[in-house]
Amino acid sequence: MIDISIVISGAAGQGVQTVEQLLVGILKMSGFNVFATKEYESRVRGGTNSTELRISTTRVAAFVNRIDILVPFSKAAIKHVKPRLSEKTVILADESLLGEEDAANYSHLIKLPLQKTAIEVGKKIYSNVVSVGAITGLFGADPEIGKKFLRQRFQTKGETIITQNQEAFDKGYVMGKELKDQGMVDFTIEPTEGVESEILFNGNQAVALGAIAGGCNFISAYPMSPSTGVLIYLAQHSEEFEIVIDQAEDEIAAINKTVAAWYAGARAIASTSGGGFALMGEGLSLAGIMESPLVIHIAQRPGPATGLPTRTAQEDLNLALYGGHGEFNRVIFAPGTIQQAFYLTQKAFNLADEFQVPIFVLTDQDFVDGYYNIPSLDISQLSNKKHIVETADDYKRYLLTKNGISPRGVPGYGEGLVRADSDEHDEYGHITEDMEYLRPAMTEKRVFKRRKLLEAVAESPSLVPDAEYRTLVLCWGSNYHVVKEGIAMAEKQGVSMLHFHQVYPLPKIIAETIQKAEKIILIENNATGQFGKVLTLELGINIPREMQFLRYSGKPWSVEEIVKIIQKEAL
Amino acid sequence: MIDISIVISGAAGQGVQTVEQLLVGILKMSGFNVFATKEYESRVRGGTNSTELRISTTRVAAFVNRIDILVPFSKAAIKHVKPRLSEKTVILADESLLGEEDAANYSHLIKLPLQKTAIEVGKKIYSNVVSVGAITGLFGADPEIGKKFLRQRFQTKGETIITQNQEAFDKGYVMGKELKDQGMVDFTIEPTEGVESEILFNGNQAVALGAIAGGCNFISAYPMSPSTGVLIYLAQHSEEFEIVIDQAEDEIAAINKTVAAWYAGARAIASTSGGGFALMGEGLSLAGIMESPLVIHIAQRPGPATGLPTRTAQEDLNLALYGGHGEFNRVIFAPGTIQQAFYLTQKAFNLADEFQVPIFVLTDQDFVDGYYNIPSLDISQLSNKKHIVETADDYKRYLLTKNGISPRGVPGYGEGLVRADSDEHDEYGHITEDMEYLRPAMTEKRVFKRRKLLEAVAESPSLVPDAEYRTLVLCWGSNYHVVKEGIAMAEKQGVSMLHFHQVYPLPKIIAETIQKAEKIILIENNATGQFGKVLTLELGINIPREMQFLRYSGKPWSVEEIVKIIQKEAL
Amino acid sequence: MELDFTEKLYDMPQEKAWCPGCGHFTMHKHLRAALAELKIPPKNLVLVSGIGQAAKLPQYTRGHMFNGLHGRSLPAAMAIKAANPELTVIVTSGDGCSYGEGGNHFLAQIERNADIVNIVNNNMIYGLTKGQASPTSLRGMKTHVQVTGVTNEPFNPLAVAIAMGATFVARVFPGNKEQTVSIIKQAIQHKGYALVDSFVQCVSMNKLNSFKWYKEHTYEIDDFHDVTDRQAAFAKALETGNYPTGILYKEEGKPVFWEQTAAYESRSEPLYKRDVDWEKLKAMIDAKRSI
Amino acid sequence: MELDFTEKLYDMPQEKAWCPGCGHFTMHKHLRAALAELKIPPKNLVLVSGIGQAAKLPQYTRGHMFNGLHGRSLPAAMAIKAANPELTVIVTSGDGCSYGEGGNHFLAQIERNADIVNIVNNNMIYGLTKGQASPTSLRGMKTHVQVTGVTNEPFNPLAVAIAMGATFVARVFPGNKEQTVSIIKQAIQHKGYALVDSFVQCVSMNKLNSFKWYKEHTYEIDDFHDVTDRQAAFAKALETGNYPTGILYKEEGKPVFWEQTAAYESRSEPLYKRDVDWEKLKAMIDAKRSI
Ligand SMILES: Cc1ncc(C[n+]2csc(CCOP(=O)(O)OP(=O)(O)O)c2C)c(N)n1
Ligand SMILES: Cc1ncc(C[n+]2csc(CCOP(=O)(O)OP(=O)(O)O)c2C)c(N)n1
Ligand code: SF4
Ligand code: SF4
Ligand SMILES: [Mg+2]
Ligand SMILES: [Mg+2]
Repeated sequence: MIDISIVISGAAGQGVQTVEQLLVGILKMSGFNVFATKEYESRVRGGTNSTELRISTTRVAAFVNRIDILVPFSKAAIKHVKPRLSEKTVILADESLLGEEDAANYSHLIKLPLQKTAIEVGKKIYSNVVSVGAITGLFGADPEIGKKFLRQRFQTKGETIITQNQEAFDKGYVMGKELKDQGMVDFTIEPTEGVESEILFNGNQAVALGAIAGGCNFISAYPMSPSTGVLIYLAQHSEEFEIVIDQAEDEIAAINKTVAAWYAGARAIASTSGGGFALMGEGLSLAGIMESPLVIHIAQRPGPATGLPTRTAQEDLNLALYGGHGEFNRVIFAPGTIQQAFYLTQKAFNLADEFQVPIFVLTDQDFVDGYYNIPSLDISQLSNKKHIVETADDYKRYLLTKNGISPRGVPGYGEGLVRADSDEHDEYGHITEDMEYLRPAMTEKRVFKRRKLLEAVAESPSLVPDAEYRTLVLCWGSNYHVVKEGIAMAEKQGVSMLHFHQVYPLPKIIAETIQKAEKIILIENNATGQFGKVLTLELGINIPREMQFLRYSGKPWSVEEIVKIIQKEAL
Repeated sequence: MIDISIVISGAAGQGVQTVEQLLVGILKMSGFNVFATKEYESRVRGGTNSTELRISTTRVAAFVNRIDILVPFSKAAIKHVKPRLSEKTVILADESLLGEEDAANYSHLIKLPLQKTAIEVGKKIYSNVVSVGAITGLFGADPEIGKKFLRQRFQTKGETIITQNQEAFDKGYVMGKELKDQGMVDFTIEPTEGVESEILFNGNQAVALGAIAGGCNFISAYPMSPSTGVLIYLAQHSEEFEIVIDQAEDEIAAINKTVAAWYAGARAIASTSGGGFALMGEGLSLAGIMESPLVIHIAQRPGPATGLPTRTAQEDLNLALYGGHGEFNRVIFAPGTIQQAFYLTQKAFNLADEFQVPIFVLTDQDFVDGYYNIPSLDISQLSNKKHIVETADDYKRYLLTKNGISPRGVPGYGEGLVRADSDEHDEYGHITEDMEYLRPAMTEKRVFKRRKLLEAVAESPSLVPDAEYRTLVLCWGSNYHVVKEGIAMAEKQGVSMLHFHQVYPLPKIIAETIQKAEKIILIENNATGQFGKVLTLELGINIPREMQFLRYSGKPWSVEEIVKIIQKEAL
Repeated sequence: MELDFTEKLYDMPQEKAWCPGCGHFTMHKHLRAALAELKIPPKNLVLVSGIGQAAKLPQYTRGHMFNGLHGRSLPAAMAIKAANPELTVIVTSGDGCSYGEGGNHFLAQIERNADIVNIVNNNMIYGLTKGQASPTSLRGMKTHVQVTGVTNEPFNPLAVAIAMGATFVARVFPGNKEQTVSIIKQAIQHKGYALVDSFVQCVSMNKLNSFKWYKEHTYEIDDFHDVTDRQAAFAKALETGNYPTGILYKEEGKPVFWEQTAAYESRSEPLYKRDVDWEKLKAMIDAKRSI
Repeated sequence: MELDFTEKLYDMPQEKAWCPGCGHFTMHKHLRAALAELKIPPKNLVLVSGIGQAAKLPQYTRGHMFNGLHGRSLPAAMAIKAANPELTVIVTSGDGCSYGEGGNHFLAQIERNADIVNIVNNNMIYGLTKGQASPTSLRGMKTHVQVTGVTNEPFNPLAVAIAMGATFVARVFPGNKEQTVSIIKQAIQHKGYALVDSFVQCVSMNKLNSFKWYKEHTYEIDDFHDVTDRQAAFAKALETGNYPTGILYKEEGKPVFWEQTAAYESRSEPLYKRDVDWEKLKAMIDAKRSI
């Protein structure tokens, strides 16, 4: 396996993102597996951000600490990633950035006339494209792909801009090719058959796309990093898919609008981050008593309060689990792959519709901003089943049935009246004070009967690589790829990962799978082991504190860190 | 022990509450132990409510299902409590209420000319006072005490009203006395020395009083049953105790104002119910990252959403425990007695101040509306320690110290600047993106170091009646008296109660106390055993589902129900 | 089934949990009269409310019901209308619910020109929670919380609605049946957001603002008032000694929220009848192959 | 220690995380100039904000700081002033924070006449979250969320504040330094709630409302405007093609929140200096013996 990590770093506004997007596009279309993940500050200009691109002969989708090629856009950028540099790291920088002393500090320093070339071509701003060309050259990819891509991207900007970009790219390409040909650097990597026609979506897009596939036609959301991408993506496709977009006045409005939209027959989603969700508790509880379907996407970030708005964490599982007052059921998905994000979100709409409970899709910054090529999203097997009934004259919204599901009508479909109530109610939905019969019966329906149904359809975790293990590494959500790759890299026998893409409720039978292991390791991205507590309460599994590897710095786990844990702890 | 339960029942607006207050006052001042608890609908007029009064030779403070004397104000009232009536129940009603058929249905039916007498005295409205007189007469208490009390109560209404009330009382008294003297009823009960000079506060008042004792000088709250009593009580004493009263525009404002008031040096409390608290999550989290002291009173009621607004439940422990996004510490008190409500609330302010974390006082409708005589609230040992430091020029609000407490300054006291931040911050309180050092250090301070300190000062539960037991009944909050009395009444050997007035964090050592029992029974007022889960996570105690007695009807447990459980389950 | 459009049609059989003499009874009657006159079938009607005494009104009215959270009736109503514009959506809630807890939603739904009727039974008190000041309570009124009297400036819903650019702003006094019913009807017929603030008495908790007080402190706006003149409307809204009743401001033709969304660009059927366009979705996914 | 009251005194050393050319820089400078001219010691000054680009301003200003939650700056500021009226409390936040998420608090703190200065850096966009419409965004402006253009009626903060009875309502354009500094000073000196809506450019996210645009679409209110005439102020507030800058409305002498609370009836010292009156408490408990 050949696997090269390229890090581009610079201030916000310097074009790190443009370079990332161009490179990812060009390299994917050149047949290389690509993965991109970024880290950035909560500001629009300045500071220092970075993007990691991995180019590989196999599929990779996790953050590695190692940097093979660094493309810094500022002196600060080099300092920013300094702890990650090794003797092997090739630093590819504009000549203006590097002083005499740097040559002594870094072994593989390559100064290129990026800016000078850009100015020659037309404008200083093209230096980003020069560097894109240089990297493409380093890999010996077909320059025509790059030029085609640039044409496509700058299509609307006019012919001069297009050709100047292409020229800048070409000049960079020559520099890169030369470095390669001269043996200054050696990143020989063969393209993989088929990759060039694969697709790329990031986590937010996969959730949004899953929502569209789930029939979503209504979103009310208040912007909040890192969740805003879902709102944006749905807005941008709202005309194609006929979606009501409401940028809500606040998160309380958003959740109430979402519940009410379901009431009136829409398929609606609320999308926010932890702080926004902390305002939605009462509305969530409303869905609980109204027995309303509801889909909520929470893109987690480190708290408390504003915390680190653009960083990553898995700190809001507890809140998703226990948010809202009173008692009612819910389901929590936590996708670990782009495919899971898509399919689970699509499923969320149908599950919500069928069981009339809130379904959460819990992601985080690391997950929503990351992307990599996947073969496709196969929608041929998907369908949406609406569980709406045509109401008869004497319709009872909260009919007490044996299995605990009251057939759901919507206003205007049928002869009945649909009366939804936030008070405790009778079967018609009318306010009641009956504590002898109705209150217990409605509670049993909402709490016990639903729980049984939901447990029965709970998704099983993924056991990877296989069913023979002595050490089992438990994780959930965004840690899928990093743990999987960490296990593979650690090259220890008998280590498997059990990854939960549904974190609540859990199928009871999983306890056996876990207990079969001689040693259990838990990996989470929070300080208190929130999922570990779910395992204790749901399955009776207790993981000692020393075997809980908890990170709460705002950064994702790196493959190297997981490798280290496994090498040290696995049997 | 002689113990008589009187139930007064009627529509809202018919004066049930007046009768209750008059009787409680007169009977307490006559030297009888009294306890009053009420249940009422969410409306201002009509419906059917009831109050239970217990008059006893020993202290009692729990709801009994049994009714010894029923005073119905309407036909519906009799129907309302019908399941609680026995052959022994004496029904004392106005003659107009009872038909021929009733005599056949109820054995001890006493018709009195309450209304007729009232009209003779002056107005129909006096019939309530006639019935108060009658009951006073039944117990053979000194009528002068009643008349004195009426004078006091109607002081501002003018002499005519006072004397007419007294006359009505007298006439009723004669009726009651006659019934007693004729042997029609026999409720002979001796007064207890000293009771007449004891004091009476309900749960809300005890919390409010505790707040005042804790130096509370700021409340921002939005009205919500059953918590509004705290706001009202503080408002009514705001001039005496110089308290800023802010009826907030909503609960979000309330919590933000409370946090900000602490920031500026006030001692502030937020008081609400579950639904209001569900809106406070983000504000709670703000206190978490700001390391702000905070006192929150939640008077629980059944949810989800609006649920049963005037009923009781213990459903919001989870939300108090996990509310707010991100990770930080908190303490949850759940008083079981009026004294605990007072002392714990007072303590809450000092604990909050010292440890700079949110402190919850968790009550419920059953608790806040109930009251009974207690000897006193001894404030002679109380004091308030302010942990505010005078700031120096280079003051750092978030100084990283060994024990994890950063000395807290307030604006205007000292030379330093007090910079409180909802973003992750450095020691000065300035926004940071440092994930290497500051973020982990601040998290460790907020999560681990605080937790250790708080565990060390955690309140131990009460073991009642004694330390020798085979069966241990676990409960928390408002179930103190009912479980205690249930155990006493069950007359089984080797049964004790372990009542938690602090439900989080728990002192680890308590696990031993619990494990010493051969059998453990859990009593809660919710459907999912929320405190049971705290016991599992905090102490590793697992109580099988069959030994969890969970009630979720909106009604409090009765002594009889507890007796039954103990008789059936205790070893 | 042929419906007999009478006020009774809209009445529900349950006992009403209001105090005898409560102003909510009267408004309930007038609303039903207006619905009857407009012959709105209950199955096309959604009543939305929050929590409070006024908010119980949908419980007692025949139609669909969304009895949501305290303060959150407006976002719910807006969403219901956007999910199914064929429905007539009427919010009936209290002053505390609408202008207190729900203040931000009041602003935001006016900004959207949400196509709903917003009837606020304004009794200048929190009724259900037993008598605390509401945002519209008058300065100086004493309650068990406002022990030395209300100190806040009373919220002026009409002035704010006019400042916000609301397209239908009216006040009614239900003691004036004819005007009240007529205005409710016009509000329902109005396309866009319509505010009807209604002066109702709370006989149990507000001894100051009684039926008599409202009667003595209101007058009917005369025909000379130009309802399209925003400045004049604002002047009327500021009259507070003697409060004008009637339509203060009205603007026709301003686009409403739902019709400006992508969902109704090319077709009008309600959302519950729709499913995803799988072809388009497939095309969108495949388009990503060449990027 | 003698302080040298210059604009620099109020500047903090940290790097400012704003884009070059951002309007928040200018307002920051003008605010500091106003503070310097009024010689307000940093230790008497509390800067309160929510979250957003504008809300970073207190981070960069010497004084006490309460950098709270998005949308919640006003309740925090009101409480700080009520806990210690000796402090000068200034809120500096953005249009989204103040009029979007925080709309209800905007209404409620005006009702209270909270004794604070409310500076809103109104760039008609959500800056920090990268360019969604804010309540003040103009109709038709396209963003990545408002893909076919903003359809909401823009929120008119001045008109609403005047309708609410706010006691100091002003707009500034920081390109006009003299007027801006003067108005900030007057706002600080005003007893009661003072709104200063400030037209600042967001160079990165709002290409429509540039510095140039604001310059071309504003004019200074002349001396003939009577700032005590609410009706005239409202008319000015409704001018939106060409926006007036200056003080639109001002009312002196209306009591403020904190001075009407029981805490300051008989003494003025801040709450942190106080403890419970144990004698009174004992008396209150004992009084219960005879009931
Ligand atoms: C979030 C929340 N806060 C508080 C309450 C308690 N509450 C119920 S009704 C009400 C006030 C009702 O006043 P208003 O809206 O004026 O209606 P009215 O009863 O006067 O008709 C309040 C505060 C609640 N149900 N939910
Ligand atoms: C509860 C909550 N919702 C959303 C956000 C995300 N958020 C941060 S700043 C911001 C908008 C800021 O816009 P504005 O107040 O106009 O300030 P600007 O950045 O334009 O100066 C939003 C939506 C948040 N921090 N908290
Ligand atoms: S309390 Fe007031 S608002 Fe409520 S029902 Fe009674 S009169 Fe009506
Ligand atoms: S994004 Fe706009 S508001 Fe934010 S710093 Fe840049 S220019 Fe200023
Ligand atoms: Mg009201
Ligand atoms: Mg802005």
